[in-house]
Amino acid sequence: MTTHLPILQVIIPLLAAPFCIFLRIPRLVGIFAILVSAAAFLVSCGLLQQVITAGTISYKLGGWPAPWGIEYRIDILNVYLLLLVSAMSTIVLVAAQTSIKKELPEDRHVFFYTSFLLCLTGLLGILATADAFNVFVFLEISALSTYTMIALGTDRRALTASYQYLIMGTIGATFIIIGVGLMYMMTGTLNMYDLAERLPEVNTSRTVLSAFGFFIVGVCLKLALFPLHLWLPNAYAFAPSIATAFLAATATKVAVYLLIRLVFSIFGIEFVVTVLPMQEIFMVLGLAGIFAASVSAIYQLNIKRLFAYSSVAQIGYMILGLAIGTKLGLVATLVHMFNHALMKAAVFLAIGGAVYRIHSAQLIHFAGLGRKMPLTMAAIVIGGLSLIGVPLTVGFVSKWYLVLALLENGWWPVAILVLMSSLLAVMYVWRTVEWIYFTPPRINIDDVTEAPLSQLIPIWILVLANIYFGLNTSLTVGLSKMAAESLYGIFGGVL
Amino acid sequence: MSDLFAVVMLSGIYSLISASLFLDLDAVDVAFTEASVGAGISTLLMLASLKLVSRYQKKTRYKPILAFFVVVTTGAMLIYGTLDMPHFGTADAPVHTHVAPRYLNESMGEIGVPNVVTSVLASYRGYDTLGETLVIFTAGIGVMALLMVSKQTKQESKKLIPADMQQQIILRIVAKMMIPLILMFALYVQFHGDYGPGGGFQAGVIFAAGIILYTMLFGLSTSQEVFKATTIELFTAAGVLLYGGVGVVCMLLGGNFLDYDFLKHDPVHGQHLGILLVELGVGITVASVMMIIFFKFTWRTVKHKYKK
Amino acid sequence: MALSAEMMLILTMVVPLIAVGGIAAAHKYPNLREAVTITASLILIYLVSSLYGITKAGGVVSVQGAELFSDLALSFRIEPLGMIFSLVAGYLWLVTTIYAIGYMRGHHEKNQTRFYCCFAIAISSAMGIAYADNLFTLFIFYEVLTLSTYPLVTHAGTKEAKNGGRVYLGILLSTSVIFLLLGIISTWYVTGTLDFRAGGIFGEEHRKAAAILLPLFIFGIGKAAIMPFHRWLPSAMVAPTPVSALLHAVAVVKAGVFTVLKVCTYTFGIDLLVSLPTRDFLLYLGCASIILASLVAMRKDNLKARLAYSTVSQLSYITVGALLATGSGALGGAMHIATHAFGKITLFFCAGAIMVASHKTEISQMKGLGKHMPITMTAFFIGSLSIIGLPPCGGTWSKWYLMVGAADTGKWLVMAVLMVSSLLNIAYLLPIPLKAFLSEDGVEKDRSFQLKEAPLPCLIALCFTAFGCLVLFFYPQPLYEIARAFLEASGNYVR
Amino acid sequence: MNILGLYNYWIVVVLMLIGFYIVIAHENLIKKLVGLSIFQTSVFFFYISMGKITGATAPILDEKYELYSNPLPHVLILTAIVVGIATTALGLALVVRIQEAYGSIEERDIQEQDAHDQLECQLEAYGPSSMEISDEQEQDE
Amino acid sequence: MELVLDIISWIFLVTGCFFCLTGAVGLLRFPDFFSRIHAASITDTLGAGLILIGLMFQSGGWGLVMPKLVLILLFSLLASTTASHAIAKAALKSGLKPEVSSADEPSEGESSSKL
Repeated sequence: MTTHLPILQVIIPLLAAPFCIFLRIPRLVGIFAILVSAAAFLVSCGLLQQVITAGTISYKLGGWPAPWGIEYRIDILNVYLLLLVSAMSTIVLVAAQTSIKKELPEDRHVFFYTSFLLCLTGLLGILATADAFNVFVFLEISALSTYTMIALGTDRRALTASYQYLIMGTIGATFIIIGVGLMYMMTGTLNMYDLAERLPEVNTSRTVLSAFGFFIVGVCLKLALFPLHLWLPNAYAFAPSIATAFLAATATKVAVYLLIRLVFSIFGIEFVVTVLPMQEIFMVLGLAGIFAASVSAIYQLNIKRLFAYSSVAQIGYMILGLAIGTKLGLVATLVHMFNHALMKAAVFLAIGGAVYRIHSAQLIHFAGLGRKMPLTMAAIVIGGLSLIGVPLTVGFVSKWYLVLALLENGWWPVAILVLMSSLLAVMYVWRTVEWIYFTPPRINIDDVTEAPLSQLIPIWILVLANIYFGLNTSLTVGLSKMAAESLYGIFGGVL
Repeated sequence: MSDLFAVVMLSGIYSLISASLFLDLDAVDVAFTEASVGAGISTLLMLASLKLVSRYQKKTRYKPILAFFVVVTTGAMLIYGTLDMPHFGTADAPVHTHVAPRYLNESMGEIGVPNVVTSVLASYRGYDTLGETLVIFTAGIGVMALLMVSKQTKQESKKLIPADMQQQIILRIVAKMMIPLILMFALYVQFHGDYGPGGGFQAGVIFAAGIILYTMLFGLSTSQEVFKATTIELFTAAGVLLYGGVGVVCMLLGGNFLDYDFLKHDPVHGQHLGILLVELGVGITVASVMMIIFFKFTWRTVKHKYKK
Repeated sequence: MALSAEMMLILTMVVPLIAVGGIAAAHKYPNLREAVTITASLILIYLVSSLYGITKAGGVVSVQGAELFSDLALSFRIEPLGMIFSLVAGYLWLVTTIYAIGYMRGHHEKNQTRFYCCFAIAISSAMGIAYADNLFTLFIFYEVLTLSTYPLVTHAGTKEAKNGGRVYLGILLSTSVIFLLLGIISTWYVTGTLDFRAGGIFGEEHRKAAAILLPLFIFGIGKAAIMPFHRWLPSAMVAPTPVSALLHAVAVVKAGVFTVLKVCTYTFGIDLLVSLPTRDFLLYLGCASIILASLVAMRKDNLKARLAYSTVSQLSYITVGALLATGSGALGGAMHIATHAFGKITLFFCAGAIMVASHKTEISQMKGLGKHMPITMTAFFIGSLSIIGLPPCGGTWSKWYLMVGAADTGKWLVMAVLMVSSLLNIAYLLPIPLKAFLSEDGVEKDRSFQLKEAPLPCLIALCFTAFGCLVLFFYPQPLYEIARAFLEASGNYVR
Repeated sequence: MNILGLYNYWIVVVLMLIGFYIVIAHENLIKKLVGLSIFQTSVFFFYISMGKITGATAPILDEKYELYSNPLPHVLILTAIVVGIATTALGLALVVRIQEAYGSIEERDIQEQDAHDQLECQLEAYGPSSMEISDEQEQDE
Repeated sequence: MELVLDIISWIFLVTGCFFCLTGAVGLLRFPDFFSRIHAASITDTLGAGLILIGLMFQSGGWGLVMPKLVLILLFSLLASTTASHAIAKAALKSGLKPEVSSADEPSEGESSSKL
């Protein structure tokens, strides 16, 4: 049974999603979804165990060997993210039981859970596969289910947000498929590792260059890197809080994984660094993203949009880590991916809890909630502190490694800019803290009580994880270091 | 081009012409799918949605400069990319030398299906097709979630008999003759996929087209007696489960996921059975999803009529 | 009790946190809540003094904490300078609590529970800073102190309080994140270790790096309020008086200068410091801030603002002492921490008492107040004497050694500055008590109700701290002993 | 370097640009979807023309022929067509819902109505009187 | 025998193409919607029919291809005629009147084709 773990990881949610349609009763579907996601989490733990003991696992789908059939190849990097995505989906699903009651009409709950499971399948599928075209198919599955989940939001602007995301997402996916086509044309194969062997001979040709260009633009569109991030704020702001929490924690991370896989496993860091000035481009775009998004986050009225812009800024940090191009830079990116998922899931779930009670995500309606919902608001504050990078929280760890990597690479002015950008984070987090604690209530919140227990537990699991992984970084940093070794091992990295 | 009706019809013609062009490029399966899906269903869905949306586009000034700039840069990148490409139709391009020869040479021995595209589609890269069925299922779920219609609108609309379709005598008689043939042709395409162009997708779409023709002519409520929306929803899920189930059965019998060799004692027979079942799963899903999408769009028009 | 020294050290930090729990639990019964705080402070005093007894007897107490990062750990060690700071913080916590009870009741402030909780957290983080054994642990508690004092500054919740809080947090966080964190990470990158070691961790080969890092550290420690980054101190005057007392005398400011002294002696090392080119520039910047702050203080009519600017100048005394890089300079600085604490806290208690009793805040209104508030005014007189550095109060010794230190290095400009600033101190401090006692007019006519002394708890606290100033002058031996032990520990010769 | 052999890719590029232009420039939501499908169809042409060998026949194994075109691009494109129709179907459902919610499917009208909602909640947040007291508040559209 | 079949199929194919051509020209030149729909349906029925018959001769022998072509012929005749009928009926219902010999009564000519 254990030999089938890689495919079980994706098949369990894949077959569970259509099965939800048979179950019909919303409550039953909800619990079924949690069980499925928990099973996926257990499988990824099993995979972690196997990969650590036996190294990279390869699974031939349909029994056909690699370049002909589709192959699943799981190494440290995949398992690290599989663990993250399945854990996040389990926690968010636990909070979903009560949260979507207030945000979705009763008859749409079954479809919401089905779309959620399909999105989970898509993300897990992208993470596990080693076939370039298979990535496109599962990318499309996760994208379509994301459009549905966003469009289920209560506000009418959710529809336009979902439509805009559909257009930009499809353009991104089509760019990716053009990239895959160009690579296929020059090498004749679709398997990532086969590509990695055959690309060096042809990588001087202009077709491979434009293939790399298209792939990068497609992935950056999915990643919401700075100039291509226009769809993210609206999509996260008007989607149901549960969808926002799940997407913020996982969707962009999977896109970053794709970028890492492309830059390090398929094209190799030498090609990326020498042929195109990718280091400078990523560094400039990352910094621009950080500053522009943080500044616009300060002026937001809707609290979800505020933290959505902060997500765009945090992605800028990850891209900056990649731009450094050294092993430590990659470790900084991987650590920040894990940490950012924790932070954002905690904050958005807490906001979901508040929206559950006051039915609005406007910042001014949060005034004075500090006294009425102490635990939920404390979660937002701690999440905010973690975003800033205050010691004892997870954010500090990723900021520490990022600055260390920057210094090691001699980019000390960039290090100063990164530290100054965390000041912008201070401004927009403290704006929320001022509204929540130090301003008298704008709407009557006398009868508002604490968020329901079924939401408080996941929120506080995430908050405690935020602090625990801030103190004991053996899991996150350990795994990231091993992943970085494995990625650099293949190509004897620049360092 | 302010009349959207013309835009939709032209896009239908565009798909038809591209289907014929695919045929010329030896891509028979793709031509069949493009004709049935591109020209058929997508034009149909656009016309159905046009019924709900204002038909004439307001003459608004659009912003050409930004668009022009972005398009030109992408075009430049593309043209730049095409310079080193292997020439059109050359036999020694890497694409034909690395992975493809094995499909052409060994597929007869390993899978025994003359149509290599079906063998690659269902067996070598069977997992891609499972993913693709899931994409169709996701789209179905999305449309179902977005265009929900409450129970009571369904009850009220039963009393509503579509007046305009009553006197279309000629159409109804011809349709009565045509629909059974369409459905039979769909089944033919479904099971003929191994030997000639055809397969799950095309069959599903043709089957759905037949049913949609019936619904359009004889009214939604009459066709609901035959194809109740709730059962069709179950069928969308059944197709994907069938496909996945075949894969799981292969796992239980000892092979990897979707490895049909283990289905029967003799691997080639196993492949045949596997491909047959898998194509059936795809056919069911595609047919039921297309039907459900059309039903949801028509429910919306009924809902509007009922509200007025 | 059979508590081992290590246990006591941990307890000093844990006891205030337990007190926080107790205060939060007892928020419905004010008396029980106050009792919890007082018992906690008594326990803390007992712990600190017993630790003092052990270290005086030559025992080395050190605790290796949790392994946070790859090889960075939370580790604590008691060394003499830390002992001074924790003694000051411990004793003054008790006194300030007593004073706060009187003040808060007299002024019937709202949400007092939050006040006491944040106060206790601040004290625990102060203990953490005192005993930190490496820059990393110190930075963590430094940030916790900033965050825990923010709610105290914006206690009133009015617009001014919020603006004050913004400036307070903005400057403190920005200096600590941009300069201090960058400095710490760069030291970690350059030297590979962050521990406080006698003679400093920067060897000769890191001279150039040390030269760059010195200004980073000095400007980074925003709490030491060097001139360009002193704005947060006057803007924090918006807070109630016990908080200003905490800020100025007990925790925040003391933490700042304590860190400056520790960094200069233990990270850079006195002998390396002498030869650093950037040291002179910082030295003259310190002198400039002494003079400028005193001049501004003279112009301020509001009593609390004047005291705030006087603190800015007094702090620069200690920074200058540290940067003089001679034995007696550091000795003077260490002693000045204690003497300035007692002196300044007395002045603030008097200011608070005047405010509670007579609702007067401007100095010009305080003519002839001495007749009605004799005890407060005499305590004010003693406090100002200690700040100025005249014989009957402790300030003389520390200023004396600072003067000797300046003489040792032969920098006559620094000596001149010390002289002139003492004169300026006289100019802006002495007139207040003299006017209060000697001039007649201005008090009876416009006061309708009968002027009375401040509430009893405030008076007790006042007298205790005033008495403390006198004790420090007549019996400075223990303070002198610890300061000398600090010099030996930090590996310099003592003249 | 006889570049004439590359004419098929240029047709693909022209089609791609047309589709891309429609998606970006036109304001009508349905037209955007049509542009998107044209953009995707051009990708299909790109893949299929990649797999064609002059003088070869369709990849259906038969004794009479030996030279066959490459079947792999055909499989990939079958998937891509289905993905395209799935996206179009979902897009059309969204367009129908947008028409019901906003009463129009022109991007310009939708943006005006959104800006109007944004202004409302801004007034509610800071109130007309206190508009100038709080720090400057430009729209972030 | 081969030659005879080829010649006959060629004759059919050429006439079929000729009809398609006339249909296309008719489609462009005719002033009114209903006459244009008539021209279009010519290409559908006659043109396609003749080409199909020509192909039958090409198919060679009574194998599998011949019945398929016959079926296609039947279906296309059935379907295309119904389609043009449906379009004409829909146009009539939506208020488009055919242009009746505008030569003698110029007055009521406004109803002519607008589409």
